[in-house]
Amino acid sequence: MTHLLAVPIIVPALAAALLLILHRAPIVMKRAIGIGATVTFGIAVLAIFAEARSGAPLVYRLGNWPSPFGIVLVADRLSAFMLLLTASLALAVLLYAVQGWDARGKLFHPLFLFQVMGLNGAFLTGDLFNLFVFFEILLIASYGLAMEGLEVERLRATLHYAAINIAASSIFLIAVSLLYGVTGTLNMAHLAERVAEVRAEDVGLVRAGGLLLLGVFAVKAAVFPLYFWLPAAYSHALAPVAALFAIMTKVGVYAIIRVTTLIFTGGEDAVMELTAPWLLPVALTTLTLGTLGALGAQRLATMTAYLTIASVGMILTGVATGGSKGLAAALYYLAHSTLVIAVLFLVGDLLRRGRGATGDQLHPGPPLRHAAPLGLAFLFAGSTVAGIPPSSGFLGKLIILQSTMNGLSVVLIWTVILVTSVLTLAACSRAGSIVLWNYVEPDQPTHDRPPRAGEWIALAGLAGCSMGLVIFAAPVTQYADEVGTQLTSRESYIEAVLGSGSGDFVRPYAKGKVTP
Amino acid sequence: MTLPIIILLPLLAGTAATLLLQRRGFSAAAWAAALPTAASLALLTYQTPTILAGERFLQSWQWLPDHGLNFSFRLDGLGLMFGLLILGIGLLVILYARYYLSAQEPIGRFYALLMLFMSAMLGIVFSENALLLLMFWELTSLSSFLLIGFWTHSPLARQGARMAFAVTGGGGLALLAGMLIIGNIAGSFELSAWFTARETIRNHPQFNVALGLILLGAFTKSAQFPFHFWLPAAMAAPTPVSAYLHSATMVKAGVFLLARLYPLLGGNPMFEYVTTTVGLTTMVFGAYVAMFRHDLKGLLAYSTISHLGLIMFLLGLDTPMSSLAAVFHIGNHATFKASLFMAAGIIDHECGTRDMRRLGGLWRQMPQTALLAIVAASAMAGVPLFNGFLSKEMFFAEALDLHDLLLLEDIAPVAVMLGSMFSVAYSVRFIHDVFFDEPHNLPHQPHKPPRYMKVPAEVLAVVCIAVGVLPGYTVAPLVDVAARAVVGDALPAYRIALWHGFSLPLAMSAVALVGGAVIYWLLRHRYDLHLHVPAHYTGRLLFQHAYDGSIVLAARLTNQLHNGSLQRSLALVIATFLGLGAWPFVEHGLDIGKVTSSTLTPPGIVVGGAAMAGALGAVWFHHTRVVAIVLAGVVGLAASIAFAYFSAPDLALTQLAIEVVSTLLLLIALALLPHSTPRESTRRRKMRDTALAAAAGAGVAVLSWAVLTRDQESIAWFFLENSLPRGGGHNVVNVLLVDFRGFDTFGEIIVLGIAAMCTWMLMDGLRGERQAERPSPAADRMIFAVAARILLPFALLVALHMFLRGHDLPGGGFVAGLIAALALIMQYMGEGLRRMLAHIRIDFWLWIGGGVVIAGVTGLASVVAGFPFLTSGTRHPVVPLLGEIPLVSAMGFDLGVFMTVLGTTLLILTSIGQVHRKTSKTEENQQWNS
Amino acid sequence: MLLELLISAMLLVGSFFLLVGSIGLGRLPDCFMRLHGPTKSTTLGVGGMLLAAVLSSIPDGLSLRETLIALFLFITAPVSAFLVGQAALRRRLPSRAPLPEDFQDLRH
Amino acid sequence: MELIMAVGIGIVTACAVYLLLRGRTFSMVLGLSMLSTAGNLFIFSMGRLRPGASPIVAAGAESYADPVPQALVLTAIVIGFGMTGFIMALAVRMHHQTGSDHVDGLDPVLERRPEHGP
Amino acid sequence: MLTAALYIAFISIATALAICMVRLVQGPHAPDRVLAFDMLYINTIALMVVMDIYYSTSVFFEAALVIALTGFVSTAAFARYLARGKVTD
Amino acid sequence: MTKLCPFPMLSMALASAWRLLEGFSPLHLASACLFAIIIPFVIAPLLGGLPGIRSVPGAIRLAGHVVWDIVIANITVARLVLGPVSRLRPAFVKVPVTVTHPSVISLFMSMISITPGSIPLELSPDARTMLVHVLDLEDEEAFIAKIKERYERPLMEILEC
Ligand code: NA
Ligand code: NA
Repeated sequence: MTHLLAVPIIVPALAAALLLILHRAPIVMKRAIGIGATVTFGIAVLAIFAEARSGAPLVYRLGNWPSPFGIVLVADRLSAFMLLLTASLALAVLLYAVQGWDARGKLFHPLFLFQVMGLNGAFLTGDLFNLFVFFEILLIASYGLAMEGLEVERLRATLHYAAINIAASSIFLIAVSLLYGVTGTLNMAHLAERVAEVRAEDVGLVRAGGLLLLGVFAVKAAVFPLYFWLPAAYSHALAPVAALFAIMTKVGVYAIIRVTTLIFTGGEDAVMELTAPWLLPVALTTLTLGTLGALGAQRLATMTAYLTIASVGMILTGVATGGSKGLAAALYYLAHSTLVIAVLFLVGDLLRRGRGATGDQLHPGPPLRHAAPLGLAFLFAGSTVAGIPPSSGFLGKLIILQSTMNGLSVVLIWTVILVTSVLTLAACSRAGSIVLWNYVEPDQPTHDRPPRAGEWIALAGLAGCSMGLVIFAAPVTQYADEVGTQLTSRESYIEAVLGSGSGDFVRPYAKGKVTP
Repeated sequence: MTLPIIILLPLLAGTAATLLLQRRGFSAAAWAAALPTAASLALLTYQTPTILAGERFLQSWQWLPDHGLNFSFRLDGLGLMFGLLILGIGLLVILYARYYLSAQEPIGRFYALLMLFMSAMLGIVFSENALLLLMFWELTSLSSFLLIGFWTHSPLARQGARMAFAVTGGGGLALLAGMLIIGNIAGSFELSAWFTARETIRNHPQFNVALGLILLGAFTKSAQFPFHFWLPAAMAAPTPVSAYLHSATMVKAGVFLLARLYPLLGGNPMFEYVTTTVGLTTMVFGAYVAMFRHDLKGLLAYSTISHLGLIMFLLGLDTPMSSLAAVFHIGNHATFKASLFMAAGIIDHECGTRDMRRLGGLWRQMPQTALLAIVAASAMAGVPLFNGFLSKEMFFAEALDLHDLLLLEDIAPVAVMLGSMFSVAYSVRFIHDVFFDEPHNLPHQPHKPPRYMKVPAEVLAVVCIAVGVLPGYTVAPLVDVAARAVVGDALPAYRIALWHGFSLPLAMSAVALVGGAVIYWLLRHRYDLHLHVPAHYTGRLLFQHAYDGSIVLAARLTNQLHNGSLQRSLALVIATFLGLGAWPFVEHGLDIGKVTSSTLTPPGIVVGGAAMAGALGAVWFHHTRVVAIVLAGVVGLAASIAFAYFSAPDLALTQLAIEVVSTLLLLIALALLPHSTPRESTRRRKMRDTALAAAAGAGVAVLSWAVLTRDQESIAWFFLENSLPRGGGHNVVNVLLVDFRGFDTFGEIIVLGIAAMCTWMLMDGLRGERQAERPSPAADRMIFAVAARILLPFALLVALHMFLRGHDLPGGGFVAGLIAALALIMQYMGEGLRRMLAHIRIDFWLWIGGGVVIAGVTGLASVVAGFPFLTSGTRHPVVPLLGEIPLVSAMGFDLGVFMTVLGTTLLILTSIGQVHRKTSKTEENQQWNS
Repeated sequence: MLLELLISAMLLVGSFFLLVGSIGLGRLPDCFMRLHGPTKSTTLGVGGMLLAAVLSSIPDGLSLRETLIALFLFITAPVSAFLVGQAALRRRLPSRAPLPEDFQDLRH
Repeated sequence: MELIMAVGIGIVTACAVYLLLRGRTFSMVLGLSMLSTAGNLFIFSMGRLRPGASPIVAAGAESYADPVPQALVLTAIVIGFGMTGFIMALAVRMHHQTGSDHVDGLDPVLERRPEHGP
Repeated sequence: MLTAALYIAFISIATALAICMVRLVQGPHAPDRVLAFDMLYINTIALMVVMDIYYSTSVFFEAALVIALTGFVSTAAFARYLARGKVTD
Repeated sequence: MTKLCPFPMLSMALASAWRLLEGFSPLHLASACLFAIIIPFVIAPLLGGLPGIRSVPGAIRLAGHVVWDIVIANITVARLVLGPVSRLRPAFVKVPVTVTHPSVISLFMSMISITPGSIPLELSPDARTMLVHVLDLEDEEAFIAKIKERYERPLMEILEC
């Protein structure tokens, strides 16, 4: 019995709870607990990754109840991959934050750990309602993180963010319970079986449940036309928070992938295929509008926020293409975009701090004191996000383009991807040339603290991961292919969770029949 | 490893060294850049004999083989020629730049970028893998962006850099698409494989699309009309950059690419037609415009455009000799144009201006510079004895020998003549206006340039003459292998020589020279060239408009889509979900089931009616907020009655307690907010919202009705059967909460805890503004506080009761926590927080955090015993006198729940409750009396 | 049988007073007068129901738990009534009985 | 009763949505809170309506209500309360800082400016 | 007979609830509504108790107990808000 | 003992309430004792102000009075409510308060409140006068005298205040 799968959830949760008890403790202690917990679960994640890679999904039955009755944690390759990404990002962001940001927010460390716990839980759980719970955890923690500092703009952005997502959570509940009402189960693997054998008269209801569910995930993923909460929330959040949020939209993407590959896969008569007609147009629209938003942005952080949206569009384009190749491409791009957007938020923060009152506004500001390293950092981030080779952005784009090659809509997809690439390039070069090249003499000297070594290390770590995606492109894409293969053959997941002999897990309700 | 080393040496060694050495002075930096370049050059030269002997290298390492991307390199004649040009001219530019840049400038950065560019360029010419080539291609765009924008303070530099980046980078994306198509057809991205599969690829229906995309990439990079405009704008770069990038290297990447792919593309009618047409147009256009540029570098830029058009034209033609001419002219143009740029740089450097209207008579001050400029300009004009003459003569010969090119056959000779005459004219102008004319208020008296600044230009000038006079002994072998790399072994017998006897091309050269001189004389003395106001930079302006416009448009579109209105975003979200929910039923129809289990009862009707009336009333009265709370409270009460009636007492309990807490919460908050809502919604807005609301309501009602009337199959039996024997409790719902689905509950108390933390954080800082607590009115103190005090012990008792029985009967940690919290909240309302806390010390944080820890640790206890997290254990120890005591480990978990719920409820309510209203007294009165 | 009769009687008595309370709430002309209905009659009405519940528990062994509800109700009902009345008074709601003068300035 | 339940849920949802779309934070929060109630009723209804069923496992019970939706509702109720508390506090803070309780936090001077176009 | 009495009780409670609802919606003043709201809660206690008798269970007892214990808190809060504009000191 | 069990009456009440809630078994008896002691102990500081009872028989007698009054007067109120509303003579009456202990005032006001026909609505800041609304007032003096005699005086006798 290995308890590995519980570690990424339990350890941050307990550490965060401990931090609550010790909320008056000195910041050093909080940092120690925060970093300790992050490192601990990071190690566990590595172990999970290593184990999940080899084949069958790992399953952890909480409370020792058999599936599909109890809640299960499942780590297949996709989950392991997302966990690893989360852990890497979390560690880097935390390192960045402990250079001083964490002391400004009142409750940074517990919120951070709860946020990470929510993310890990969402990636691990094999139960639809439990997924809701983890969504709520990561959301409420993110509200808290998003408003840290309590500036008006931040509050307003958080209010909009929270209002839309709380409304969406209600719909999440409706969708989950609707699926329960018709299929009688909550376990995702079991749900997959139940949905496959749904009666004709229930098809509409199940599809409605599935579509509502996907809609909810689309809100979290920030897909058109449900992304309006994102730009303000991300662009006004503290830099390390925004950087951590780079993975938040990916939770939505993950959930879309999970649900569409496991539960609503279409099957023989394709009646349960939910995404075919609309996912691609939606993805491309998201990509386009995200890019346009980045192009028209007035602030660096806003630009990055819109690039987050665009990246989701790009990933979903890969997902919409379908098949293991499309998924693999989407996954590679997902990893790339998460890392680079985090980098971009952090670099943006360093630039902002160097520009005094001008902040990260895209108009001329005072000359930067650390122009060379900052310029290099922005150059890296900008060219990576714009897909200039030899960055992970280029490879990601390349793989997505290749994966969409033999589809019907290839002309449309390529046109959108290439045109948005040019626009992204224009946006980044514009932003960079304004922020780094265009100086005016400052009215007053800037007092913000200069970049610290730890911040550089955090940045370098993330950039290193991004470059790792390039240097080790072959093993990474091979892993992504394996993920895609595993996702497109859902039987292994179902068997790992439910066992091979699929029993009669559901029973009709009958009055007076139950004898305890 | 030779090729990768040649490519990477400048980048790695150069970048590192230049950055490290920049503080040690210019010379150190220059040496640091020059030595690796020289080393690369030496390595390449070492390979030269082999290549000249007709061999070629292929080296390959795998990178991302599944996606066709490999480190594959090729060294053949074409690559060799380009490599020598890149490294050789690069070396000269490094030397030149050392004297060109002024002392304050960051020379380390300059050389580092130059080295980056050099490596990228070498990468292009040595790539065997198309995708690898493309990566280097885009890297040249990036590094040229950085180099053009090197003088960051200049708006023109920034603009020019962005423009070059957008055009060439964008072209690169088109190229990417084209290559992907071909790679997909060929099943490989190795160029050799493409050449082998030539027929398959060319017969594929998608080939023409790919070709178009590739040409787009090449044309943008090589500044072909109508994509030429970025090149003049790029003249804002430091002159060494222009000399290197915009004459010898980067702009040649486009023609290089077509030469490289010639085995695949050559002879394709579309390729030929498009390329020759574009090339010819560009050539004439560029030459024509060049005559009218007053800026030296502007003239040279348009001249470059023109020559690139010439090369493009030659490459496009489907004859082996034309390709040879193209390759030859690439080299010639690189030498004389680099030299001219350097001369222009020297002039600019020494006179402070590049405006030919102001310059003049420099022959006297700088005769050596004048001489080498004259040599280079003569080569540019195609004067015999200089290298340009040789390739230009071949060009004339090819232009006269067109066939199968429709209209072009008739136009080409005329166009070629015109272009050549213009070319002569601007060359003459360059020399005459700068060195012989009279100066007009020069910024300062020109002085002699540093000795070594002239050396690079001189070297190039010597090359121009050497090649021009003795082609056979200098470049002929190189050009030959390069051309063979392009057209294969189809080259006929030929001879590159100064003298071919009297021929039509020779006559054309002569006519061009004389005609060009006449044109210049006419322009200068009849047209008054110096008063000519340069036409608008049409392409550039168009681009700039498009660029700025797209930014403005993007911003406007974004702002219109997302105008910051939450109401609108929410409406969109709701509308989207309505669509999502309705869509399946549009497709599949809706089946309502036939089961109805329960008959109508009077309380049922009334409670249902109360819920509806409460909800509708809350909407109707929502402007008076307190009334809306009352009415919304009815909905909650009705819900709890419904829960109770339909056999869910646990829900009823929780809903009741939560309802009270929520009401308190809303009221406490309302006390800090305006007491009423203004009537501000427009009629249209109300209609829209009503429609959305009605649709949402109808949708949810239909869904619930459809499910309610269906038979049910579910996993519920398992919980009912196992609750008692394996969960140790009669109350299935509670066993679900703390055992079967305890993990949900664990998450849920965390949500609560976080919510409380966030609430506390939000109210932080508002507490301090509070005035000293005034004693509450006597009546409140007497009546409410006393009742609260009396109820407290009983409420705690009831909470304990609920807690202890929860596993078997309705109750549990939640309800218990809520009741205990309410009991304490009553004290808080009666006494105030300070007095309450003075009496009972409760650290809310301890309760929240401790609750989560206890719940978690209880769950972990099973881990110690070797079971998964949250596995529960049941013990029924028999204690003397007391009898059997049912102990369920889940109770520890429930204790955690209890503590967290208690702590969070108190923290949330007291946090908000402690805030002092921030309104003036008068405002409060006004609001209050209304 | 007797027990059933008693239970029924208590139920009817409870119902009656419950109704009286509500009718008072509906019928009486001003807020101050309406206060009287709920605090008295309804409380008593619920008391009746509770008694019925106690009686109905006799066959399974008498349980007096419902008296706890009555106890709490008798503690809380006056407080509710007092506070609501105070709110009405302070907001100077219309009243058939003339409002006393020297309790005019009641706002603290 | 099924019909009353369904219609009730529908009407509560509709009213909640209408309130949610109002321009003031307080109405919006009230809407969210009501939406959560409606959602809970909906979840509950997914277990079908079983009046008179035993909620407790006991000998002689004739039938049982489906405990699963009940457990889900309990979780949802509590989470909903947490969310309501949080967003209410957020609204209070917004009002405190901007002087306006408009959801977009408008300048108090412009507090009654016309709303954005629909 | 008991069944009849229970039905009468149910109908009475329903009527009482309905009257409360009328007053609640009708007002005319906020304290009137709060009063009606309070009565709604108390009538609910009656409903719970009668349901216990009707189904001969005791599962609704706790709900009634909770209302009796805590229901008045919201009434008190409303009243305080109406009387003083704030709920807590 | 007083330290361990500061409010014996309350403890007894709690113990009996626990017994009512949980039924009778040795386990519950033990827990009843436990909680009856622990709860008052924990919240003792808050309860500090509660007056003790001086005479238990008096208290029972007073409780009997109140219950009787509730029943009798409820019938009266029923008649008033169901009868013609226009004949009612509502009035505000100022009642002087003699007792001073807050808890006792509270108890006094509660008694007035649950007995029909009268509801205290306000207490003067010095707690010397209370305002009572009477649904149907015949004689103000008699009313004041009656409630003071019937409720306030026994309270003063029974409670330690
Ligand atoms: Na050719
Ligand atoms: Na001149």
